[in-house]
Amino acid sequence: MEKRSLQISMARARHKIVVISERCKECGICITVCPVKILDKSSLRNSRGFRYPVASDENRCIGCRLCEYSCPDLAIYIL
Amino acid sequence: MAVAVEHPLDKYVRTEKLPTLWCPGCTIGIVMTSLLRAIDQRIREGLLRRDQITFVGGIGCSARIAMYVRFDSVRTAHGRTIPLATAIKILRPEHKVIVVGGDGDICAIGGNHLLHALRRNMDLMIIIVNNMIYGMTGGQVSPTTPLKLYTTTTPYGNPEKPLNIIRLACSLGANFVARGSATHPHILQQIFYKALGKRGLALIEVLSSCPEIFGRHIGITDPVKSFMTLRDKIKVKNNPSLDESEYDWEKGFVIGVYLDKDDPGYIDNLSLLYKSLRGF
Amino acid sequence: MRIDYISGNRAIAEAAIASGLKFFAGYPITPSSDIFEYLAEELPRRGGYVIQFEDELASIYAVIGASWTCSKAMTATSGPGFSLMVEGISIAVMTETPLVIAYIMRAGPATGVPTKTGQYDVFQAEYGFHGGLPIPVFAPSNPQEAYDLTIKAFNTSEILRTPVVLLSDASIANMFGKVLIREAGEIEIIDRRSIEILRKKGCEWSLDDVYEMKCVGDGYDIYVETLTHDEKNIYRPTTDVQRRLMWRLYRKIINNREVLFEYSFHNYGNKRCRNMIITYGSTFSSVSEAVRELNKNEEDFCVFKLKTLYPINEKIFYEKTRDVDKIFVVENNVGLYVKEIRSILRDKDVISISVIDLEYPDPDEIVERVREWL
Amino acid sequence: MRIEIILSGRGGQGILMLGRILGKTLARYTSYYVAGSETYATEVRGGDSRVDIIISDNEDEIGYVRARNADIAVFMYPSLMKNLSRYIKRKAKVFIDTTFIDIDSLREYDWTIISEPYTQISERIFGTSRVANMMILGHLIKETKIVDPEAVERVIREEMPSKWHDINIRSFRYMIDRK
Repeated sequence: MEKRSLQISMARARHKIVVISERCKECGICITVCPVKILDKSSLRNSRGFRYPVASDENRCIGCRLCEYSCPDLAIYIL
Repeated sequence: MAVAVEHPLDKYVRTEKLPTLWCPGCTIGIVMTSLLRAIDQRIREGLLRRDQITFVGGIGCSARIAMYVRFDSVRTAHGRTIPLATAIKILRPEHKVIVVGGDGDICAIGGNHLLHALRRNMDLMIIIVNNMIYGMTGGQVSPTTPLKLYTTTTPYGNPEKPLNIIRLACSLGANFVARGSATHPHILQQIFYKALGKRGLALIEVLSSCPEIFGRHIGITDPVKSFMTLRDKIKVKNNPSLDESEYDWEKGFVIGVYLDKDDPGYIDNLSLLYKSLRGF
Repeated sequence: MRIDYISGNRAIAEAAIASGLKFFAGYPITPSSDIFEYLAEELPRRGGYVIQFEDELASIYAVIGASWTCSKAMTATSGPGFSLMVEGISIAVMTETPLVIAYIMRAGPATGVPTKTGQYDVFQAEYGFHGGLPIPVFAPSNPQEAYDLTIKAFNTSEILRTPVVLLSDASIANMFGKVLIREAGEIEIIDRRSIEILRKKGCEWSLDDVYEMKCVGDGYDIYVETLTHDEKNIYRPTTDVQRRLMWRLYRKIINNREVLFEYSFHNYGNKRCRNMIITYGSTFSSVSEAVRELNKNEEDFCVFKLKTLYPINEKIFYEKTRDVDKIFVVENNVGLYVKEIRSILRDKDVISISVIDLEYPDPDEIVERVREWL
Repeated sequence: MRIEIILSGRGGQGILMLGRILGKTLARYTSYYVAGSETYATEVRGGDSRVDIIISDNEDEIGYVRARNADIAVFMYPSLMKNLSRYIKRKAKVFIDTTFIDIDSLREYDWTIISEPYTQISERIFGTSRVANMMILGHLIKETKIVDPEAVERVIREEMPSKWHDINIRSFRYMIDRK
């Protein structure tokens, strides 16, 4: 089971989650809307004190772009 | 960390003005990016030229969209966007002139201008970002604030019935009337895409969540909760009827395109009239 | 060049067309409407646009919008309408938008006597809007001056990127006169695109504080900022930037006072000028008759007629009044502009003669009132 | 030299048009300085209307655009006559439309009165009262010779729509040509 999911992730590795951390305001909308729940607040803060999102397992990203579309601050996008 | 990152929409944004002044979790930014995606789509399809887009914004949080987009953009006084945009459209008819403002800006102080732009079927795209409150000035009642709600200027509850913008616009002769929601960015982008191709007046009311101000009044200040509260009230319909446009915070809101026709716009009528006069 | 016999309002409309007017937005109000009506007939035939908006607020903002497409734009109104426009004028001051407002005064306050005259609004024209930065105000006293000053108003607004008020009144609106109409080729017509040319070749204007204007559709992604902004057009809410901006906008006008200040001096054959009457607008008509009467008794009166109410060239005031004993300021109001003059001529006896009259002030009344002081 | 003219009547009689045609002729076809003023009531028809025209060879003499000592006057209606009489010179040439003004009421004035029932004649000859104003203009020019009648005809052609040229010029010519 674990092996198969890894294979799928590998096949979808073309989705790269890019976070422009300095633009983030830590609203958390991206984390909530993500259907596969792979985003979480980082432990680090940007220069304005906001904890921007990081992907716990980028390989699981399905490329739906809901995070990108729902971000009010142009701080996250999918490559 | 010194990697130069570029958002795909950065080419349409005055990035030097970022970050925006909007509060964390304010969804006006989603409205802006949905609009930019729709514009980008039209530009890529060769249906729109980026040097022929003009934004006009007034005063208020959502009017700041005009401040952040990298097109010709004109800021003006509170409520006075529509006449200014009208003049630009008359003199630059090839331009897509987009008016962005909030419910207070366009429906309250600028209400008379809205009325007459609708009557004229003026060739503008008017985007009303409706957060149901005066955000920038600190939470006063707006024409779209739900009945009975506490605001700083209705401390005993709002005694006024809110304005149904969709009903107003449909009754006065606009070519395209739609309601969208910032919580549904894909649908919003589709609506904007359609509206950008219209002649005559295209009016889009966009419901948006305001966690800091409206949220404080309804007791939900968490950005995510605020977003989800609004999202739960939205029903998506393909071609909703006017009766379904009912504007009621308790009952929720139907989003979709309420009116889509192709009557001649003001510019069509004007140029027809002037052509016979001038011979060109 | 042609000669015509036209009213003050018609002269303004003719001059606006000669100046290259492209867009007129307005709301009907007596006694300014015939400017609107004449332009509505003429301008569309010449490629321009004339639109009636829902109110004066819409009109002034439409004019601002039109101006940002680099088209020459104007509106015409009267006191109550101007009161609605003042918000927009302040926006135009901040955004440095060239536009011309023909302000045809009528008797107020409130709705007063709509068809009759008065000079009650001189301060509203000059200072009526928020922000405390006065704009050029020209005041014609007959149709020929209305024609010439309208052209000057357009050139000024374009060169200095500022709103300009052309302050006329109901009497001049219906005053007829022989007017020498010079067409576009015969007069110097300047637009904002020639500022850079003017700057290079050198001219009488002081252009250091005027920035080049790019318009909607020019391909520069312009941004029109109504907030306090620095030299790069970026919003900066700091005292330092506010100071620099305020002084620049103020200097832009005041440093051009020598070019902007227009007047005429009438000594009626008298060599000396012991007594001087200062006046402006339609009241000049009555004053000229009063002075003829006064001079019959060898009273030695001359008239200093102001055609520019702001900015004033103080030097000319000092020069003209050096040997004058008594200065009378005659106006058709309770004595307003006299305050401006008193602030310049602090060591002179400046007497206010206010004659409130719905028509041209009666020359006999002026004579009588002036004689009380002799 | 300063010549002052007062024209007065009631709305609809064409007093303003009379003033504009005369003013334009003087402005365009003489070297005089000309200025004038119009006063009329808010209502289009029936209210009092008054035009003052000042002519001079010296620009500084024009100054006041109201007649105070008129050399020439026209009254097509009696309503303003009493009020304006103090601005009319003794022996001034005053043209009276006796259709509306009782000639006996003029006894108190020391004027050189020239009178005709202009409106009646206009109705009889041209089938309309609307050109009575041009008839008076013709009479005024015949009696005062302040401007060449040819010039007036040119201005009528320049200023009026072409369908009105013929009747107005004929009406204007009527008093001039009458023996």
